[in-house]
Amino acid sequence: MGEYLQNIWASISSSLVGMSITLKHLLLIRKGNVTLQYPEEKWPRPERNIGFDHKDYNVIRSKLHVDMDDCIGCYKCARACPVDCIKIETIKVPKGTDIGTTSNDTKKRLLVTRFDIDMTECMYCNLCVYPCPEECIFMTGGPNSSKHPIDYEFSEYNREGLMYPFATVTQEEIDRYTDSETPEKPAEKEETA
Amino acid sequence: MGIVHGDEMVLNIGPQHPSTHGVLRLKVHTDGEIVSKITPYIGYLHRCFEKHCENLTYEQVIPFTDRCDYISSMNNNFGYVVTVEELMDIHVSEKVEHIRVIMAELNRIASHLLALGTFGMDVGAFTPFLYMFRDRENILDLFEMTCGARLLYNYMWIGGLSHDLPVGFVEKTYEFLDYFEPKIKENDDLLMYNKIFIERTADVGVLPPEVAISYGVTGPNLRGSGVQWDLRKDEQYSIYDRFDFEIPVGTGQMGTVGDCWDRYWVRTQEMKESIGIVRQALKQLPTEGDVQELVPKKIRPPKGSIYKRTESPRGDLGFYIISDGKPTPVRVKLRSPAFTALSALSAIAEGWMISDVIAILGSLDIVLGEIDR
Amino acid sequence: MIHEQVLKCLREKFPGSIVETEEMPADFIPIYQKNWAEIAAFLRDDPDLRFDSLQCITGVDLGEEGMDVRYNFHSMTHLHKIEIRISVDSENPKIPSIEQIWRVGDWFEREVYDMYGIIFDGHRDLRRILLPDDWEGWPLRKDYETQETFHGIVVPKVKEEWE
Amino acid sequence: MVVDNLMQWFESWTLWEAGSPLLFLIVVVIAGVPIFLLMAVNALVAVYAELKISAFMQDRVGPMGQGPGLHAGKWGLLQTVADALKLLLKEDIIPTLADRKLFIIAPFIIFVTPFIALAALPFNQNLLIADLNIGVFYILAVGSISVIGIIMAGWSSNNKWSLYGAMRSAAQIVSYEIPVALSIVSVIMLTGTLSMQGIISYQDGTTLGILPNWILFNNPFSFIAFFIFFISGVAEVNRTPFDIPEAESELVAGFHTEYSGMRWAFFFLSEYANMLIISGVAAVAFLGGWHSPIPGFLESPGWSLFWFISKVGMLIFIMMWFRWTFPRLRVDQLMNICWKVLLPLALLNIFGVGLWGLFVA
Repeated sequence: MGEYLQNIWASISSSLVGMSITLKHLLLIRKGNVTLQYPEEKWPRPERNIGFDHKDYNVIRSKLHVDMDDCIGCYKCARACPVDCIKIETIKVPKGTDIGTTSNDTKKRLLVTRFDIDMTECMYCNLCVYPCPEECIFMTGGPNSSKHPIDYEFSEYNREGLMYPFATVTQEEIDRYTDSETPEKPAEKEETA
Repeated sequence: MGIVHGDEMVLNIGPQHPSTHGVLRLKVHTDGEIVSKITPYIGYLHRCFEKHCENLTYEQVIPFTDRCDYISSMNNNFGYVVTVEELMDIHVSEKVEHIRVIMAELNRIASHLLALGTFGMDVGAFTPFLYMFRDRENILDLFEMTCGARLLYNYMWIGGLSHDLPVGFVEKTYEFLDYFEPKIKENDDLLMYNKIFIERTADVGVLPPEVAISYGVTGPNLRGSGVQWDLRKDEQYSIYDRFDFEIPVGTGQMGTVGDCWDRYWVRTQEMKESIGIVRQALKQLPTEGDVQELVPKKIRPPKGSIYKRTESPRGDLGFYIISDGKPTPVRVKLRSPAFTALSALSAIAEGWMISDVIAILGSLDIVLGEIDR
Repeated sequence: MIHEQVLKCLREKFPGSIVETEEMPADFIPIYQKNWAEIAAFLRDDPDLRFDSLQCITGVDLGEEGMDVRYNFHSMTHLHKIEIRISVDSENPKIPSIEQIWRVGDWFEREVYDMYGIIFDGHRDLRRILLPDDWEGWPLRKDYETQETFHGIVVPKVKEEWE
Repeated sequence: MVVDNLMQWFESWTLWEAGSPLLFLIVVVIAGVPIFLLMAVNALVAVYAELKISAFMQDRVGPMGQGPGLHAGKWGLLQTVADALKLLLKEDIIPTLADRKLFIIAPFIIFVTPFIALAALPFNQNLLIADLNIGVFYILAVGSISVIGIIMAGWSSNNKWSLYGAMRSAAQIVSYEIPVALSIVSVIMLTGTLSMQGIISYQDGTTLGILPNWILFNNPFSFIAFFIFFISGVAEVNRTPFDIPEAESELVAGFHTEYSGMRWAFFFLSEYANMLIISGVAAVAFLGGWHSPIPGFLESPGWSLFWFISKVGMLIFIMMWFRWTFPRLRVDQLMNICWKVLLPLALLNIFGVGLWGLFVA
């Protein structure tokens, strides 16, 4: 009988404790509210400042971006990718031809005719970013984040939209080098950004 | 109960069911409400993790370990890199060790929050679930700030880390811990000490220690059964020997030792211990040093094999790695704690009611991503 | 050292069970499979050894060297551990089951069977565990060939090229 | 009352002779319209309230609209309207192997139950469809019909989860009828009438000098009887912590797993209408019905309606509060509470009320 009454008392008291907690939250909703009205409000991008080299280096992994001006076509990122979502094709240019230098003053030797990233396959592991000698592939928000908007929603209406072609080489350029050097190589599909 | 025996009914719980924590199918034989036989069917989430690993380099495996136990990716990273480092005989710097411990413990809190919340939801309490998710978000914010990802981090590298701690991380973590500590008590009052919850979980699904050991159940589930077994203390790895923390074990406060309530209680206590570890690690954290200085240029472990276990939020997470000196492993076997925990389900849940089976399943805290790999 | 102790015990109790080589490996014990079930029961029950916890069963395909099943044991009472390796023949892979000695062996052995096709003699419920029941082949073997179709769905061998 | 008044009004036009069955039918249909509207409005308001209350209790904000034309209006006020529209337009799915006839009828039976029960619920001095002399008894009796609908729904769906839900529900509702009825008996012993208006008029005036003369404050036993009634009532309408027939984490959705669209909406409507009825009966039987909480103050019919609705609203709020705080009970524990706790207490209460009436009052 004692246990029976004790159980009833425990039920009532613990219920009241629980109800007081939920009531407190109900009354203090203005203070406790954590909802974000998503399309109107957006989650603040976490500030990141690792201190030394890159003052505004933001690590948010939202989308891969390639600065084609700096790419030397070394394939390091494609090799690092665990899911093979980076496709690169290059053409060797004849010795002595100047196709520009990167911002690190490295002479380019290969013409990158194709640099496609399939973001449907990307697993956002960031592994391609590190081996790049020119720091030209990065998740938006990387070293050159000032140049690119950081966004979470790279949504597209169809799957093809998530395959990003980065190569900027024109057909003319390809033709110019393929004719002289490697005529057996089939002409690549033109990619204009 | 169960005096009258009618025909048994076969019921499929899952693969699409609100309480199977993923895609798990339980074939359940029921006599009225009483469950007489449970056969789990797994593999709906099989992603050939081990086959993948044979075709990837050592560092490329890390993002795949993230996806095994996606609730506690940091701990999976940790277990894998510690194993490869031991195989390669790399000793990482103090700073890296501290940051790893901080991350692993924060992720343990996040994982336990999710486990407790979903357990609460399995027994019908929805509000604590959202409170716990609210707090978990704060931890994910810290992770996002550190490495840019909220769920699958790929943060720990063999010999180092992918990013250094951002400026302000330490302060924000202290802020979070101060905020979070009172919340544990609130959640306990709201759910754990509620009489209905005690009725639903105490004495239900008792897992005796010898059965637990025979089934290879580890982690909070084993500790809930009263066995003091924690790899952080018993098979010391990383720098866990420097921290002062307790290993909570189930004592059967509300019923029998090893019931669902004890498993729940152990997790809440572990969160408190983890907070203590994070605080200590933050205090000792060396500020100087590059987190990537010891990352080897080429990761080619010497010929040999190794089996190493670490304590993930679900128990002993073991990696069996065989190397033949090439950049890709010959074999990576992941010994998943949730796999063994689920194998014990039929042993402890038979004879209980359907509602209890759901509660027991929730108390075992399984993650199908890790079971199916 | 537990390693020597186990070696000594096994040599005494089960003569001829250990694969004797000139230089015995230091971190594992290779044994023959013929009375593995009895050895396993001994390992668990012997008061000095008491390996009450089976940590992991790993199947390994070493290519030409055949296949291995590797057991990692741990003792919760004495806090020591040991690794035991048993070679199996690739053509006719069979090994005694220890599922009734350590209950966790049940699913572990099913997993090894699923991936390598190693048959565990005496296992009461040896079915595929992760793959569908009608899957063909043993995926983690080195000579595994992906099946052409599965229930009418073509299994892609190489990743589709997207253009 | 409404029915009587309408009858007189029609008869005064002398179109029909007094007591014509045809006239009665017409009047009943006319009187049914406001009930239907009431049920619909009740569901709209209560669902919105539940969304908001649950959200606030969980540190969320619930449905919110920002600006015109976007996301269900300002503060999400149009959320339930949008939900209702969605349910109306949704495809009506009947499983191939379901028992079609029963499957179609079941929601209507469940819907009819609160519909006819509401006829005896007085909202103020005059607003009452029919003042039956057995009002309380009628509501309790009619309320039990819903169990037939639930079993039909569960059985005809040809789904094991639905069947479980139906079986649980049957056991639950049948059991909890008893404490509900017994706790009402103690009220009837005090008032000496089964008529709703009679019970309310008994509670006029003051007691103990300041408190309103509600049965809740009449004596300690009727105080306990209120809680027995309310807890059992929550169980009768299948609300958490007694929502085992639906138990979304165990039985997916219980007896209405297979329902969709408008048929499902009927279950939904009747759940909220049932809450209204249980709260209404509790308000009438224990909280003085439409009487003002300050005796003699603001007792005009308009205010009476306000008092009654606020009392009912308060009780519905408490039900929602329960739901968003507690875990769910197991089926055998639910039965334990009914047969081992509530039933003995209710019986003791009747005894106590009787003794009180004999010796104290």
